[in-house]
Amino acid sequence: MSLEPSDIRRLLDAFEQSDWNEIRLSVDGVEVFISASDEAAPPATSPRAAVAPPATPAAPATTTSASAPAAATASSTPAEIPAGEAVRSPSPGIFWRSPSPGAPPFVEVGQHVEAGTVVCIVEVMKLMNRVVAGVAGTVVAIVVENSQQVARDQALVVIRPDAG
Amino acid sequence: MSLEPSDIRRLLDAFEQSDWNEIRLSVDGVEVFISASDEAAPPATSPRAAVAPPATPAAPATTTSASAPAAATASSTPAEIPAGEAVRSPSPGIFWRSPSPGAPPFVEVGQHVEAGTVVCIVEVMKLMNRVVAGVAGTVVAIVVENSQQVARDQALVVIRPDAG
Amino acid sequence: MRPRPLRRVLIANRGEIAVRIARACFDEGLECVAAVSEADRDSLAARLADGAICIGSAAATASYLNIGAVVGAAIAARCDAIHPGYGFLSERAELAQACAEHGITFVGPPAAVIRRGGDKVAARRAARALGIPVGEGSDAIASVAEAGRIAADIGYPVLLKAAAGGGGRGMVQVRREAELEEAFLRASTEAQQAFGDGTLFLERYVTNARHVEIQVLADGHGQVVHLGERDCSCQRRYQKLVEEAPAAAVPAHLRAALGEAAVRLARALDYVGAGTMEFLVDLDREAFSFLEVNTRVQVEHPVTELVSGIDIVRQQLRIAGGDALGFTQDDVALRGHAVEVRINAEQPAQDFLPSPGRIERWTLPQGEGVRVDTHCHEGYVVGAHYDSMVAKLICHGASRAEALDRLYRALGHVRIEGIATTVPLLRDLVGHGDFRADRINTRWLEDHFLPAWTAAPGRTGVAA
Amino acid sequence: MRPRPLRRVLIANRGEIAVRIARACFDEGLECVAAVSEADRDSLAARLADGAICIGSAAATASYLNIGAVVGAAIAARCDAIHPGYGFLSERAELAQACAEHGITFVGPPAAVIRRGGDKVAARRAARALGIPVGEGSDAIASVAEAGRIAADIGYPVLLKAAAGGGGRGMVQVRREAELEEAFLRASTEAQQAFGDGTLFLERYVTNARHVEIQVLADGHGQVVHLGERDCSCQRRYQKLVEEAPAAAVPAHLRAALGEAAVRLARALDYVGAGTMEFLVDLDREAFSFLEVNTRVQVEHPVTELVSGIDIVRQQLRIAGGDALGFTQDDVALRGHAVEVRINAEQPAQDFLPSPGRIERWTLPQGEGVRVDTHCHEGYVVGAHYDSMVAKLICHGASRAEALDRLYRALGHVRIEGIATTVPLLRDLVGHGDFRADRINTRWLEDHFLPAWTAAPGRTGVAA
Repeated sequence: MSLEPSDIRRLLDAFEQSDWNEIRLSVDGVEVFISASDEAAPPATSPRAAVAPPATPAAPATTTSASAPAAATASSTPAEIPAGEAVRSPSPGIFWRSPSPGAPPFVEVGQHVEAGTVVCIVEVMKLMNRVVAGVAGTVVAIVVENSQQVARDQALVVIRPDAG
Repeated sequence: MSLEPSDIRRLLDAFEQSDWNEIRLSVDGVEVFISASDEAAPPATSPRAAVAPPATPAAPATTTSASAPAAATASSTPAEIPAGEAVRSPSPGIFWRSPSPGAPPFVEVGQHVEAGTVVCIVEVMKLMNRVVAGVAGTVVAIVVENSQQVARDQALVVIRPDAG
Repeated sequence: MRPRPLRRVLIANRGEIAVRIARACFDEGLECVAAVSEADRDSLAARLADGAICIGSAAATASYLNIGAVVGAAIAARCDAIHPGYGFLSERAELAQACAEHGITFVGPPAAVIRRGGDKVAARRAARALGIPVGEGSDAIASVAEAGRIAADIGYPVLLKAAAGGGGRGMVQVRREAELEEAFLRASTEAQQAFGDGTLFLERYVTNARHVEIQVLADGHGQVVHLGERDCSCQRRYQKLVEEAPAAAVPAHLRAALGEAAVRLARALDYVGAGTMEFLVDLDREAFSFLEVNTRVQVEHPVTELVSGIDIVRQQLRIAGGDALGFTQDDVALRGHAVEVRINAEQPAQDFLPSPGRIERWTLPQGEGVRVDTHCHEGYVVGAHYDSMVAKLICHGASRAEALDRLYRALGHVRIEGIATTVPLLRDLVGHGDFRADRINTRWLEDHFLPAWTAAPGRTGVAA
Repeated sequence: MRPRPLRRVLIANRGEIAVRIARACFDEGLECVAAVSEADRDSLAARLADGAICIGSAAATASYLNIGAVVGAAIAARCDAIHPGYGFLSERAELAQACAEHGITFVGPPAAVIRRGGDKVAARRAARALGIPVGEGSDAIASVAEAGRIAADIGYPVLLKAAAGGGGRGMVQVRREAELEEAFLRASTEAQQAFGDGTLFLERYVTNARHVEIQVLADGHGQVVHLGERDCSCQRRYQKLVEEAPAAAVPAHLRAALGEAAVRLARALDYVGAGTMEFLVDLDREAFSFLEVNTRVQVEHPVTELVSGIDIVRQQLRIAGGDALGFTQDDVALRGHAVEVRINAEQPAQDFLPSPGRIERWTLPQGEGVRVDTHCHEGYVVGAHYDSMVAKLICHGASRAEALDRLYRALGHVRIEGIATTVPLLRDLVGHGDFRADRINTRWLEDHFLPAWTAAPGRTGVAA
């Protein structure tokens, strides 16, 4: 199966007539990305589209124009993890910073938490596990990007315990 | 499933009443080897049996008492392959030195062959491919043991071409 | 839009139901294209289909729940129909609506029917108007105070439920008046979070209840038939573990009444396609009450297929293509008994902890009257993104006893390694005396079977 | 030995037939143990069975052909029966004999019947005694001179065949007298090497021939029925590629006569179990002649199962356990048409070069009327020790056209990677006009189809 120019044209026509937000399709290395919104500009009447031709089979083509989802840009991914007590994942799963898409994150760097405060969710097969801080202290790092896969025992959030 | 002592006893009884030659059974690491013949002695009235207890799962138990088949003992497996022209396997398969079990080998070390002389068979999925010498010369090595698996292009027999 | 024969179907789902739809398309002589997330690019459905199109990243919100991506994929891949399977977008009227707007056939009821059926309060109102019992419950409740008045009227225990809900979310049991306020707030919050609508209703809680549902098929030409009922009373946290057809524990006159009620309700809703009417049967009082309509194919549809000989997914495709049903209610003959178990990648002894991972060994039994619906195979990686069901094992027999014997033996021949599964639990369940005798209700699994099973020696700490 | 009900069966075979037997045991409620070589320790049959016992190294002579190891394994594994499948020891009277001596039920005819049936000259003599045509051929031939006299009598071309043979070995076509001496020596040597017996016989060579065989079931209580015929005329070097039921190209009166002849012959041989009587049908003369008896289940048995609805392997187990057939000839109703193709790990464009290796991808179609019999799966290593068949794909339809349409589509949905297979060839074959029109004979594949197919542009050098 392959995507022909006429297929993409029909897709663009349909997109214009709809209230869809974003579509990212790919067939055999041909990737189509259509987004109703531009990072800076307000939603344009004409959708913004990018079509990447097939690359070498070893490296599938991707568009680089994607605007990162809000939650992901908000997360910090430090190259070095500051010292402190790590909150670790109880299972393999998906790391979520907020209780639902669009909701504010459970915690931000710099925020003070108590032992038992929910700092994130690890989702595994539709089971939402709330992960809590083990100690009272200050969040010094959020190690994982929102919506990323994590392994069991992987450090998710680092807390510098209160002096005392 | 497991082999109990009573199972092995029944098997030995049956073996004694039969004209079977050799049985090698194994179930979950328990290996039973019964042979009607002894290497040195003529066929005994009481069969020779060996039972190996289960070893560690990583290394399945084997009896070391097996007498190697005649064809295998006859083959030479030199540590170093002498110089010469290698006859290579045309495909993956099983290496056979003789046209049928019990028959004399096609060639022996020291024997002179012509270009086109059959030196062995490589069996692949019941297809018997006769492998021929590419040059006239003297067989200086038979590199593979009879009935062993070989890869495509693996050297099977080495021939020192006639001078000239 | 006037229906037209289908040619090429987009499978807008994943897992075993995507495989099931690919098979139905093959059987109907239709082409199909699998819409897959990045995690499912190499899935069995993608391989069985005539083509595959990736519709976004592994997170369902970016792919299987993205209406634009699904409809856009159908357009780009030149599909003239979309089969939504179950879960994901299958009961979202917006998808049916978007299909209609873009000239694509939605394999399911029209958007208006999904809206009517999916709104529990509206569906109950429709049922009540037809004289179908809807339980001693209420319409939408405005306040805790109103809930208190109604509960006092019908008597505790009662059940609070989300009007827009399903799958047990937004559903809270209230044993006495003192618990009501806290329960109301909890249910309402859950309903708001899960469905974007906190509206609740309330109903009498039945102690000795069976969950029984009727499979309905309705074509676009006024013909509505039912294919008998399924009993799905073996539930844990409102998730079904075992389903069977027929509901042998329910008296025949009640089953007949359920079938008749389901057909009348489907007619009243102008239903088109395959649908399920769920009922609660009160075994003590020999009475039933309507619960809700599911406007899609169900996970447990195979048990009905095995007893009726009718392929429900193929019927969905034919109805969507404008065909009339080729049979009447009188032609539907149910034969024998069928039981399905859901094999999940979970550790039942560890509170059903999900067990993702690579399947190192995967061998399922083969035999007469043994059906396996699955997307898994050796080397398949069960990921964390989607639900934990890895296979459905369905057995058919001339009698319930024969079907259960077959299922018990079949479960003994399942060899799965690399992930933990619910197989050991299911085998013990299917072999349990209460279950064999059909002496259970919707609380049996959680209140009786599981506590004893979990407490059995050597159970904990062992990855099943 | 008086038959007694089976309890636990040793599967003395490998590959797809071992899986098939495991399934039949499951269906009959019998336990089974897979006898495996070292190469097959982790085979699908071993996994599906209740246990596995290793009977020797990968070389068949040390394991699947070692009678002592097979019977010893049955004794050690507490099996009361041995099913030999096809090939290997299945037609060796010595195995049946050894079973009888050790109190084990052999799933097949008694040793004496195997001997009578397996000796082609004796079987032909028995047929002739019943008035069944055996071809214008000979009994055993003592010399080239005798062969010359007989050949001159019946007219060239003639066929030299091994009395003890099968599978095309020791079989040589002789077009004119000048070729006879060399052909006689070649056939005799081949027969001696392959079967340890160089005895030959001779028969008329039929130009427009179909290979048609009758499936027979005989219980130990005097009941003998046939399940209709199979047409296996699509052969390359006497190896069947495609088989179908019924033999639609053969006139009905001939097919009826074949069935009747097969049953009479089975009775004359005191046959017990499942067996196949092979015939050559001369389409030009509307005549047939008996070829040989196969005293085992055939590779192509599924096509008969699909049209008759009778499970041949389960019937074998029941007959071996002493059951009477539960039906008569009048009860056998054949429905529709079925076609089987053998999927082999071979490169057909490279003279069918075997293609062993690791199966990196393995997806076969699913659908109504589509049956796949296989032992393979993703990650399975197709070794060099055994034959190249990796799967049988069998399709059933209401008519031959429907069955072929289904098979053609199914072949288009096979996805196998890591090894080359005959799938592309089979698809072209099933779609070929001559084959669709059923205008072929036993020479068609080699003389017409293959030369054209192999010469098609882009064919060579491409691992299909």
